[in-house]
Parts: sequence; structure tokens; C-alpha cells
Amino acid sequence: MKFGILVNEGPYQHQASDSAYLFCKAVLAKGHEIHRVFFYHDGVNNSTRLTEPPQDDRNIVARWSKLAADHGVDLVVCVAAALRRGIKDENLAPGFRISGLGQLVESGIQADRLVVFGD
Amino acid sequence: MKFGILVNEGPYQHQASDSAYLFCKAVLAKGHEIHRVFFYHDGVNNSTRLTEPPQDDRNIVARWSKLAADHGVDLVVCVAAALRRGIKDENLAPGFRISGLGQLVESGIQADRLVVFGD
Amino acid sequence: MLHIVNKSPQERPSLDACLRIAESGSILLIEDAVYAAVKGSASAGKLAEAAKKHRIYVLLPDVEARAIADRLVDGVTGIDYGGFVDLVADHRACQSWL
Amino acid sequence: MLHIVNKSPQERPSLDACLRIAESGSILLIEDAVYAAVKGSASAGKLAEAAKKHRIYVLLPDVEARAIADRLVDGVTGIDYGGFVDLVADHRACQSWL
Amino acid sequence: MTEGVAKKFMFVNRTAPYGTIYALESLEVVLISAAFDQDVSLVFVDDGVWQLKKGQQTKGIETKNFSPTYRALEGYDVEKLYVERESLESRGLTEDDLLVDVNVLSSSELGELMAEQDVVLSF
Amino acid sequence: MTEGVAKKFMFVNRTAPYGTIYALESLEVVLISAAFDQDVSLVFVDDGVWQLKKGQQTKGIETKNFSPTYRALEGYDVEKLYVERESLESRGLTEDDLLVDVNVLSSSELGELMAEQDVVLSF
Repeated sequence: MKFGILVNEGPYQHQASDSAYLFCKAVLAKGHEIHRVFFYHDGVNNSTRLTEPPQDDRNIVARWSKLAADHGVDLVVCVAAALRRGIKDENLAPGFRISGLGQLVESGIQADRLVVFGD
Repeated sequence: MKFGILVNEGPYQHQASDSAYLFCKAVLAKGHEIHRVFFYHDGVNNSTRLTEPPQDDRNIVARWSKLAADHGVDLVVCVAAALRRGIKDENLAPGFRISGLGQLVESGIQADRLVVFGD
Repeated sequence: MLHIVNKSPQERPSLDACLRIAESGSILLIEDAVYAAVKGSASAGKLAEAAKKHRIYVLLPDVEARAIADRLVDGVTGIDYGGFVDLVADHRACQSWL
Repeated sequence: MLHIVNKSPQERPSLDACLRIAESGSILLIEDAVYAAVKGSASAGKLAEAAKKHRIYVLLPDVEARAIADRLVDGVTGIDYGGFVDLVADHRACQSWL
Repeated sequence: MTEGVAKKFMFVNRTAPYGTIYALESLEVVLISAAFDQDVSLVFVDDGVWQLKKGQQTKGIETKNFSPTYRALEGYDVEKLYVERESLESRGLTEDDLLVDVNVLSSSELGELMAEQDVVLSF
Repeated sequence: MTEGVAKKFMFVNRTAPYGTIYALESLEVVLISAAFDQDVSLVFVDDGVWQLKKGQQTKGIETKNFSPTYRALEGYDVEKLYVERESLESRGLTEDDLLVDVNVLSSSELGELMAEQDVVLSF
């Protein structure tokens, strides 16, 4: 089955990104497919390559990048939301791409389920 | 009278940064002094020079920078919160400086009033 | 003490917490908290009761943005950002009920 | 329909909205919403009532983080992230009450 | 567009405008989804009904007043707007206070409508 | 430190742990403020009381369990911890459920304490 995922909050401030990541890992472990993870609202802040969390904490951005590298998951950052919040190609972490909101609607159409994580 | 200001949320997502900015302008208009504006939690995201909001919307980051340029207001971004969220000197907007949490406590001690804006 | 509330009374318990705990002082409603002062809403009675113990202010720019200026309950005072600054200055300390 | 709630029942009205509106389907409590299932809390009765109309699940990793595994009301089913995936797959659609 | 049969998309708006950005950025998704020829519904519940209040004046908060966009939705063929009666009433509002025509539904009518959807996005 | 007389700082914790970062980052301010030799109080109200619940196990959410830090506060001379009775009771909690010793106060006792503060930070 194909899952679409929407993440509406940035890393650390809210649990949304953590929950979405653990859900994605479980989706793959169950043998399902992830159609796309779309980052909207403050969710775009999950894609900055400049984060440097404390050594004893999880690295949320790096985890997403690794998910893309290991499983080819499509990580899409909304361009309009990203411009508002200062996410551009120059600070984008590996594995993410910036594109339009149409990619979210398309994921809603093409995936069998769309699961939303937010505040 | 000396006012300290604390901003706990990022630009656009919550009204906190807007309210804090309009409050600061009114503080200055009344002839008071702003001891410091401290950005904590997602508030650190107010300091990225990479934001590019739509033409018909306010530019929250540029407004803060202008407040620093025009009135010498001290804009301090918490270093620990900033590292977690990907704010560093390389993407820091003019007028902001990155420093420790002690600067917030010091503002609480030295300012006559500390006003908090958040979610 | 000046108590600043910024959340809708139907969305968060912050106004309830403030009214339960604050023994005295003034209350300023800003941002989505201005909805608490709407006549005929679920929180109108609560606010009328609070007005017996506290002076209650609403921030007019937030009231106007939300289109409720013509339906505020009696006994609340509208102020602008300059008035907000004066209120903070006139109280020994302030607290935001985030 | 699978209804996903992620907010504490004493902090936000999302569980209330879900219970008022959702006619049928299952409810999954994640993140701070797991507090809704605490025995002896203000929401326990509400949840017991809801369990008559809906199957109610809680996400165990969130329950354990919040140290409430030993005090859940009867009639709620604990699941892990794999179970969360199965629940989404088993329902025709899902809705997050943000 | 991408497939032959349209899916039923529902946007559930539960937050007030201006205090947070959700209402504004939700509208942006709605406008895009209209371009994909899907079956789109908008629902306003809890503080979300405040998004439709007539007479918003945002000069004092130096923020864009986006409420006229709701009036423009018709031009995008987004015509299914639903409001929960209980949410209106507990805020002292009536249909006359709203800047667009809506269908006012009871909580359970709304629940039935939700149960029919393929994709539900809540903001 | 910066001035002769200590100010009364109160930290009001009203949010649950893990769902948001406020509890964790609030603790970081508390620890710093202790180094400034101020008169520091911590208050736990509403869902904030959950921060002190014994037995938190965060392996399953892959997040750091920061609750042991509350036990370390004493070492920083942060010893004034207050919990509102009503907040405890409406969550089915008692003092025995908490991982540190606290003073349980009524709402009005808490209100009196707040009224004496110089700086109140709420998270």
C-alpha cells in the first residue's frame, strides 16, 4: 500500500516530526511504500542542513536525510512556505527537494492513504 | 523605563513575533528604552536572513533588522536553541547576534519589565 | 501584576488558569484571547464574573483584525499598543499566560 | 474512518470536537492525547462513554514516555508504531484532529 | 487530472485567523487542489468559524487581510462550504455574520459527511 | 551577580513534556538563572504537572528522557517547587506520583505567591 505523509511543524519544538519519522520507519518495516513526505507550514524547517543538536539528542534533520538515502523516500518541501521561513537550496539538507503545493495534492490523489502530523 | 522582551515563536506561524515587534515600536514611541529582545525556542527562526515572504506581506525578519539599525536595539538569539534549529552566523540577518541564555536572565535582572510573547 | 492572555478561551485553558489562580491585578487580552470578550459567546459570562475582581483590557488592533469591535461585552476597556506599553509600565510586573 | 487525536484533552478541544462530530470509526490517541486515557482524570468518563461507539487505541511509545502505562482506563487497546500503520491501512481513510 | 476519477478532499479548519498561519496556508492548499479537479469540501469547526467573520480590519496588526479570498473560492469552483451549528452558536455567531454563503450542519450531519471522504486535511 | 539585590524569578510550567519542547528548554533557563544567584521558584500548573510524573521511559519515541534533571535541581540550589492542587487532582495524580518533593498549593495560595514576583516566565 502507498502512504503519503504530511508534516506541519518544525523539528524539536513539536513532536509532529518525530511521530512522522517513526511512522515512516514502521511503514517501510511493514513492507509498504512511502509515496512522498511533504513538509508544509513550519514543517519546512525540518530540511535545514544547518541544525546541530546536542550530542545526546536525536538529529531530526539527519534522520530524514538518511531515510531518503537508504530507502529513496521522496522528501518535498513546499516552496512558498519555505521562502517565508528562510529555507532555500543553499541551506537545504541532502535528500530534500523544494517544490510546489501541487505535490501535496498529488500525493493525496496517488497515495492510498494520507497521514497528517502537526500541532 | 527599560523593557526586556522575550520572543518564543518563529515568524509567520504564530502571531507572537508580530505582537512583540508592534509592542517594541510602541515602547520606543513612548520614549522608553528596550534593554534587549531575546529570541528563544522557535523564536530563533526570526533571525534567518534567507526569508523571502510574498511581496504583499510584511517582511518580519527585515523589520527586526531595521529596528536594530534605526534604534540600536540589541537582538539576541539563544545559541543552544539556534543550533537545534539551524541558525548560525552564516544565515544570520543583520542586527542579530548569537549568545547564551544568560543574556535572557540578565535582561530579566537589568530591565524594569520583562514581557513575554509566545504560543 | 498585569496578566497577559493570548489564547482563545475555547481553544486553550490559559484564561481559565489565569482566572482561577490570579487573586488580583489587571488582565489584558491580546491576539486570539480577544475572542473571550465576545457578547453572547460561551466565555462572556466568565468574563463578566472576572470583571468584578479585575480590570479587563482588550488590545484593539487584535479586536479589529478579528471583526468583533461591535460585540464586546460591557466593562472591558479597549487600548492600542501605546496603551499596552502604559499598562506594563504601570504594573510592578507582568505575566504572559502562554 | 480512523480518527487520530494528538492533543491533551485538558489543553485543547480536539478530542471533544472528534467525539462530538465523529459518528463512527476508530479513534487513535497519540502524543499528548494519550493523557485522555488516564484513570481518575477529568477525561476518563468521557473516554469510557466514547468506547461504547468507537474502538479506542493508544500509542504505547507515547504512553510509556509519559509514564501512564499502569493507569489506563479499561477498554482501550495499546499498539506500537507497526500497529499504527496497520490501523491506517485497515481503515478506508484517516483524519488527524490537529 | 492525474487519475480518471476525482477523490473527495475535505479541508477541516479549526483555527482562528491571524493568531496562527494555519488558516492562510490552508487556503493556499485549497486553491491548488481546485486546479486538480478534485471534489473539494471546506469545513469550519470550533474557532475555525472565525475565519469567515465579516468585517476583518488588519491594518492595526500590519498583516494582510486574507478574508476576501473566501469570497473568491466560488471562482475556483470551490462551492461546498460547511459550518458546524454548535461552533457558531457557542461563539454568539449567526449565518448573517459570515462573509460567504455556507451550509450550516449539525455535528452529526458533519460526521456523516466526513465519513464519506477519501482525504481529510485538518489545519 | 549583575546587581546587589536578587530578584524573584518564577518559572510557570503549563505544558506536558515531549509533545512540545517547552518543558525541556524551560529547564535550561532555570539552570542558567540559578547561576545568577536569583530567588528562583518553579510552578507546575495544568498539564505542566505531567513533567514531574515518575517513571518516564522515552526509548520508544527515540527522545531524551530529561525528567532526571528535576532531581538535579536541588544541586543548583533550586529548591522552591510548587504544584497546584487542582491541576494534580483533575489528572488523577497525587504527590506520591511525582519524582521530586514539591509544595502543593491551592489556586489562591499560588496566586498570592505569583503576585510577589518580579519576573514571571511562562512556558
